[in-house]
Amino acid sequence: MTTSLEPVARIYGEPLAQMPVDLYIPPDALEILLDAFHGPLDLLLYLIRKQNLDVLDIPMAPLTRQYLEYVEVMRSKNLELAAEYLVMAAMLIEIKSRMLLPRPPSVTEEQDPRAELVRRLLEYEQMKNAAQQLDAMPQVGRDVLAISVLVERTALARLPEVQARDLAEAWRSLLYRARMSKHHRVSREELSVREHMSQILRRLKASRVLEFTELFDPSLGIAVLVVTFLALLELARETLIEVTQSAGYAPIYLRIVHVESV
Amino acid sequence: MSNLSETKHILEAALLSSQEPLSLADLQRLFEEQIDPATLGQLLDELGQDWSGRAVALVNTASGWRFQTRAEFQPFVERLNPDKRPRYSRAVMETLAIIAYRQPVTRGDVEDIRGVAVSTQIVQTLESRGWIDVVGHRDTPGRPALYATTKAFLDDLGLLSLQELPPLEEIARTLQLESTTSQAASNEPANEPASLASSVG
Amino acid sequence: MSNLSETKHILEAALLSSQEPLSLADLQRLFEEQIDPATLGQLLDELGQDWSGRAVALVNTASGWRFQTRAEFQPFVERLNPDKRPRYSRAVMETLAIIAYRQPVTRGDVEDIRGVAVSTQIVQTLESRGWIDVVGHRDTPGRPALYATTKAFLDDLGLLSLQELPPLEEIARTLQLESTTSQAASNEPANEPASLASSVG
Repeated sequence: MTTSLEPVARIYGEPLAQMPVDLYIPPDALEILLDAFHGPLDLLLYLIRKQNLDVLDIPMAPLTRQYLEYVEVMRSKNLELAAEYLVMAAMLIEIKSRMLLPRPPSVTEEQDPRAELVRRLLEYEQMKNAAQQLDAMPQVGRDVLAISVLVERTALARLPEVQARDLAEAWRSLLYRARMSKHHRVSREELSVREHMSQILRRLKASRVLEFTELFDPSLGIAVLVVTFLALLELARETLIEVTQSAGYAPIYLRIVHVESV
Repeated sequence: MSNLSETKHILEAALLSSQEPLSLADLQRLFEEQIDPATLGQLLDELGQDWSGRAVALVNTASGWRFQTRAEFQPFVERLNPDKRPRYSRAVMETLAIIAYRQPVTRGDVEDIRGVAVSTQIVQTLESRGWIDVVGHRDTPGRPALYATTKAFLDDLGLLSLQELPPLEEIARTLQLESTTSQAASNEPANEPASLASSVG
Repeated sequence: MSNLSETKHILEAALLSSQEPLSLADLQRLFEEQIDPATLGQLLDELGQDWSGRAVALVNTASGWRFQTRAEFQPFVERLNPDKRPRYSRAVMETLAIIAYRQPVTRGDVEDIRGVAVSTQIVQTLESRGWIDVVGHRDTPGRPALYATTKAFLDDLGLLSLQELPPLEEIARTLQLESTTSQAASNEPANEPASLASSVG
């Protein structure tokens, strides 16, 4: 049985007996932490900010070392490591090695091997901060509520609206279907008769019996008198009403046929 | 509670933002400190008064307090949301047209003209709308009810009398213009609804 | 319009009862008679002032005007309804920020900036909230969808336009520091974090 501690990780082949001090994470919290970092850029920013480093003048060697230590810890814990972390590791090592090469004195910013990394870090940091600011803004549904009070509607459901021309249209389609166009003639007068037929029936329903003269109101004019009379005849012809007279010149009575059985 | 008017504003916001009516117990829960029920009642009264004369009102329903628009506001809302008004089916419209133009008629008459059965539901739709009613019974077997249109029908259609309905001759004429087969229709079969027309004039 | 204060009450009721913000055109439609836009604007201003100092405020967003509770009122609501709406994860908010500030962008663009894959779920979360949508496709292999933020996003954040988003932190710092960077970079000292930290002055 070996007394040596199981190394937490191996870095460049060297066993790492301990977690990096500044990276110490309780083992059971690792998964949470991995979740807390949103990718290699986020982790790098964390390392840079934690040590108060200047993003624009990144010390590549220690940063790379720490980054790799961290990645090794994650791997040793068999955490599923996103491929992006390894790609970033390779990029850091590459930058670091290029930094070691002697450079001409007239080096420009563009030729700094770190330039692309810096650009990406800054852009990511900018968006990360923007996300925090957005998150701090009041959101409808989370921090503020949209007001929408109940609209009181009348108890009656909305009923269909019908216009006179809709009726004409309905009739028209009936005519068309029945091919009644040739022989069916309905005049205004006729309609007026039918209207008065309804009126007489309605009055008889209310009063059961009417005296003939009660039906006529001379003040409405001769046309109405005539139409009422025609309506009366039509009702009698259709046996909708009974017209009775006990003797000549006696009052004429009108009643609905068999109203008592209704 | 430091400030009664602030408390009133909280109550107002809670009632305005809630989807459901809020009971007095609900309203109590808004505040960390216990609020005296008498004070709460008084504040709700005041709030109701603040809103009097406006198009939204604070009302006390069975399940609690809530804000709602007043009934008078409905026409404005409907102008804002012109959702399609419901329509009557063709069967209902044809039945209504037949009753309007041929009244008084029985359901059987309507069926003769339409050529199909007229369901009780169709008649009920028009009766419950108050547009038709039974004005008598025809003295034939079964004593069928005679239907006619009502005054409410004329009122709702904005008509003074049935004579203001579109004249049927015009309808027939427009149809004739369309129908190239009108001559063929002249030798009409016996079971045609036209037989009904012959009873008039 | 018989009465301006009545008109204001109608506007108020419409804005309080509407599910969505109402544009000036919507508000115009409330009234049968044409309402002068200047008058409408003035009434909305007055309405906003009537509501100042209360727990509900009238706000003007990208799609129009709406009433909403003030953020200070939220603790009271949460006492009433303890189940509060969860915050979006950082991944969702970062994706949203990138789309908001860099739109229109593809998912690949977002991934480039964030340095990690952006899951379909993240995009769906924002789409189903109605905050982003596809506004086109980039003419590159695979024709990836281009995302942009919607009006509903602005509405829900109480913004009139994207210009009202919080300004991005100045990148200018980069340029300013670049000269010092190049000097420092040329003679990179020993790889000690401490000494490097000291270079940040």
